[in-house]
Amino acid sequence: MSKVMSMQAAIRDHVPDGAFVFMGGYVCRPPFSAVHEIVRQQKKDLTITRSNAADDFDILIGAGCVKRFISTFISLGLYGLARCYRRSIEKGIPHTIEVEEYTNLSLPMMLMAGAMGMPFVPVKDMVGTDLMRVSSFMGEDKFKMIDSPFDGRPVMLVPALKPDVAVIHVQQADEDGNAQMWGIAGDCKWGANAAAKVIVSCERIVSRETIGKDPSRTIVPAFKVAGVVEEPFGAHPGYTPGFYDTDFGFGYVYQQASNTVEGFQAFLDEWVYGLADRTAYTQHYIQKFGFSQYKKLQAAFDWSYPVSYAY
Amino acid sequence: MSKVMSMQAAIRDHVPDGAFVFMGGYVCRPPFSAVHEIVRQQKKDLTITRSNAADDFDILIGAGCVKRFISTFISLGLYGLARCYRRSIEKGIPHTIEVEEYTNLSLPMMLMAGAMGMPFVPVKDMVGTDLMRVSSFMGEDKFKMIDSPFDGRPVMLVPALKPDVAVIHVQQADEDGNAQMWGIAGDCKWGANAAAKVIVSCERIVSRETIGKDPSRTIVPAFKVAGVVEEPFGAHPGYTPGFYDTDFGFGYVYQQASNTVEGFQAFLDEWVYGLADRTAYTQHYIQKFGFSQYKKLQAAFDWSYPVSYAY
Amino acid sequence: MSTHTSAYIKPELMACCGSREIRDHDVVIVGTGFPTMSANIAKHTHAPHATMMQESGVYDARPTRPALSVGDPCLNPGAAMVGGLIDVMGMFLQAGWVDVGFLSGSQVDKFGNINTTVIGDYHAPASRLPGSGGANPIGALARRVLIIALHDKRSLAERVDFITTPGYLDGPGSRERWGLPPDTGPQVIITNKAVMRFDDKTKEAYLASYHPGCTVDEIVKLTPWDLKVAPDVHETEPPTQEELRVIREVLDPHRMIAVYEKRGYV
Amino acid sequence: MSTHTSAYIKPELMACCGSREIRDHDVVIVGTGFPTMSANIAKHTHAPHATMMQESGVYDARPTRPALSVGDPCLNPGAAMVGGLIDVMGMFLQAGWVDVGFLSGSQVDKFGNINTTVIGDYHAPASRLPGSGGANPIGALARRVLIIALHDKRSLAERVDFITTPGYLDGPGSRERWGLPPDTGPQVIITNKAVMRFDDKTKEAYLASYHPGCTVDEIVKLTPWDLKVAPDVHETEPPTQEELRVIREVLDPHRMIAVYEKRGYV
Repeated sequence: MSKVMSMQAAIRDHVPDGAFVFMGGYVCRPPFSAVHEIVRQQKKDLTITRSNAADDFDILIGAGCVKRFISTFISLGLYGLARCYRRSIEKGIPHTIEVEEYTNLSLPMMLMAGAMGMPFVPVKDMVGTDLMRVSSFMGEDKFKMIDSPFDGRPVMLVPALKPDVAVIHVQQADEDGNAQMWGIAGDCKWGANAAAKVIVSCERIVSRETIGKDPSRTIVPAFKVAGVVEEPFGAHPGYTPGFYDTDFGFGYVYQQASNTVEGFQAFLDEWVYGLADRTAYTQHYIQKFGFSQYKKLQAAFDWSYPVSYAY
Repeated sequence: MSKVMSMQAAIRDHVPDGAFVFMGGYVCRPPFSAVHEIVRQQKKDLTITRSNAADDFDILIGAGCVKRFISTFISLGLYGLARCYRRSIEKGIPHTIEVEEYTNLSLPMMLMAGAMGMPFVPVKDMVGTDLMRVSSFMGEDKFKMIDSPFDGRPVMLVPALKPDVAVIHVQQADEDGNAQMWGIAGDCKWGANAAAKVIVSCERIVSRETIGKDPSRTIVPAFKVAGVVEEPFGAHPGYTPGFYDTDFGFGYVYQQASNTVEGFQAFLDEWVYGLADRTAYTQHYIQKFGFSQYKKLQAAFDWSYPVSYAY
Repeated sequence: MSTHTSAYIKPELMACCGSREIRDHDVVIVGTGFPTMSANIAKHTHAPHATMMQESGVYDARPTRPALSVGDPCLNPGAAMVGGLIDVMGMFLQAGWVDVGFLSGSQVDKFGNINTTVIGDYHAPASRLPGSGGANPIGALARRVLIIALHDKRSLAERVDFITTPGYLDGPGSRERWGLPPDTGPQVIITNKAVMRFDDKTKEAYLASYHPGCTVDEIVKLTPWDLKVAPDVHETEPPTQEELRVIREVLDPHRMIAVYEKRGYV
Repeated sequence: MSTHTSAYIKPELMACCGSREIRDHDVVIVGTGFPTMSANIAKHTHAPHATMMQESGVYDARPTRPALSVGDPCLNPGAAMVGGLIDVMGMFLQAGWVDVGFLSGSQVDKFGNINTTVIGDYHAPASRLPGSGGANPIGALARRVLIIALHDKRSLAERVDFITTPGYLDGPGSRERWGLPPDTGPQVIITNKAVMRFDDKTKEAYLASYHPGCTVDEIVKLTPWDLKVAPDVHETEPPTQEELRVIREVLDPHRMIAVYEKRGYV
């Protein structure tokens, strides 16, 4: 049963205002096309999460789509602190978002717990630090300390997270939503499976037969998927292994633009509001920076060896 | 740093009497060559575990190598109840093993908890059944019921398992121990990573470069591996995806043999004690059943499509 | 109105009874034999979007020979996803994604509790059975559990010797007390004589329909608990021609299902 | 006896100080810049069997360009294992397999606690920083934590404004009280002026060695706590010719490390 749709339809139908959204992509495979569409549709009051957030989350915050952020870290990487995030926290521009802070161990564990149907999960980090002292919208339920019923030792329990919807970008999926990924995974598999439904953005839609040739690459099964969007170059300015490199130059463009509210607004006007979809975005990129620059981002070929599942 | 060694050396050096051993292989990829070597070396007082045990565990029990068994299930599959297991429990032949019973949800979760450094993990099964009423060597620590500190609901916690050593059979590994697997995984990845060290039995040793062509297939990193054994046909009579099929005929041979103590002893004499290693085993198999039968078990080719990790 | 044929064997009828419990888009966790057959009949008739998984880690397999175990080699090539137990039993079953689970056992009692652990005393067993495997979690967590059993006083019991897998445990409220997920539990017991369902109030299995050739009295006598009979008790609908065509032409041309006759399903 | 050269920059010396803390066969979790450089110097000199991982999911990468983030594209091809956070932060770090972790922060205090969350009041921040990321779990769970910092009163503190990452917390016994694993914690603070180590009893950082060109007095003055000085305080061993050869010919032919001079590491 084909679930193929446009990103516009996927975001319109599956990311309502106020939704709790997991956004896959730890440097690798950020679902940027979906991020831009969420901004384009001016979604409001979202709760967003992922381990190590970056420019994609900064844009959602700056554009005013975000009410709450379950965070471990957010920066522009090479380009320093996340400008919109800082403006929101330090100056309330466009408004002050609520931030619940965890770590790159505890948050992935909470997503794994959500995916696994566990009510909570024990973690060994966070204890003793000021991350225990501060809590936001999760209040008393940010964590609980117990004495282990096995050996009496103190143990921190953190709650399972169950997002309303997950948005991930992967290399390939079939029309029904079976999604395959390779390369740096971050918390993508667990965040996606923790969600009530998944929007799969992919570089290419492949046949069910292609999926079946290497089924151990599948990270999300079709029955969890609400929409499949074929979105080549969909992670730009982030990268997708085997498809294209990180666009460090564009990262600098975003840093400079987001230094000021006006610059950020102009960036949105040019790269989001001014463009209908990822196709228009890609064409605008090529027109502005040249096809040779676009080509320079395209990945080299370095094929793996095929394997067989036959008997 | 090459860790390549013979199965004889791997078992001699890394599976001492009394060790707690995880044996990978849920129908798929049972480490049969290792099982036979453990019997050949007449290891004693082992604690063994895996979800869904089969003829490999039955042989270890019948041969008297086992003291304790953390079990979810054991049978000969198509060929019914596990003969040696029943004789041990019902008649104390060769001796009565101690059995701690879990399920195919709780045990994999306990191994995952061990692999993840969690002290325990919540599970939603087992509650209300007689599996709560019986416990063996784990006693009070088989499980604990608590009221969730988050919502007060009853939650069962089961302890993490940390085997002394894991023995797994995979398709390929490099000399240093980076192990790659595809096809039905059972609890292999988690059981292996829960252990203090891992013996990797593989169909073929490949170069580090081959591993690096598709690093998302790696399930155990080299630093956890104590020994690498190249053991083609090492899972027979079980199967290895892409290499050979299950030998259902041999399963019948084992069932018939294990129907009686004498038959089982004769089976060990012929297939274990009478043979030096897997090479001798394979040659004996070919001499007894014919090369055409051996050939019939070899897998057809059905290559997956290669992928690229390049940028 | 579908037409029927009288030329069928009991295992075929039972497989059809299982199939009829499956709805379109159901996610079904199956083992081997009956369950796979039932789910496949459904898929080829009224539930084309139902999908199957095996606990070993397989989702939507495309076997070209009958799987003889839940880890059978033929389940690997062509599947949509091949992971491990943590994926299927944890990420799918424990997380609440599984609609239907098929179970069978050496003993099944009136509350749908199943014993696959031991006959007699656990500590001095008359017969030691394999154990839970995936049965306990499936019985605990699948939304609707379909139980296959032989209809005799050995296989059915007022109370099983050992509750390996939870049905309604001690009756009304038991599952809830233990915190098992709401709206889960056994749905039906399909035997070689009858279809039994569970009373919403008492949680006891009652006679819903008797297979062609069987009588209510016979079934009541063969059932080791005081079997209630539904007011609308009726004859089980025989396999339709379409169901039989799927079984014999598509799923089981070699009639392997006939082995179940030897196992007493007559 | 290795010979030295005076023609080196501070970041090179600091990288060498980091390298010297790494033992053969260590499993090292690294970020970018210094840590990777230090681990690679060790690998090319005294610790050929040390292996590196990045929290994003990478083990034993073989980058052919410098990684600009822990998720950099160049970390994928050729790595021995590419999984996710659950693998590296859970299966490797939380399970106790990581020997060495490198950390840096906007503020580091005398107990080796690190702040990467906020300058000023958390609820009315003067400056809002990125947050923990992987720092807290690495500080909590790696056996030996190596801290890189600028040696001034802004970067060093008697007490950090916010403990993002645990050093020795409130001092002796604190880590144990919270149940952090035994034999873990900060090992050294490497600054652009000195190497500070932690007293076994007081858990306070003391001056172990001063870099060539720096004096004990200068360092004590620049340190915002009552800095104790080791009886055997001595000059930090400059980079050996071999260490510099590895840095300049093998690891960093383009001298990218020089950017750290602009960031104050002089």
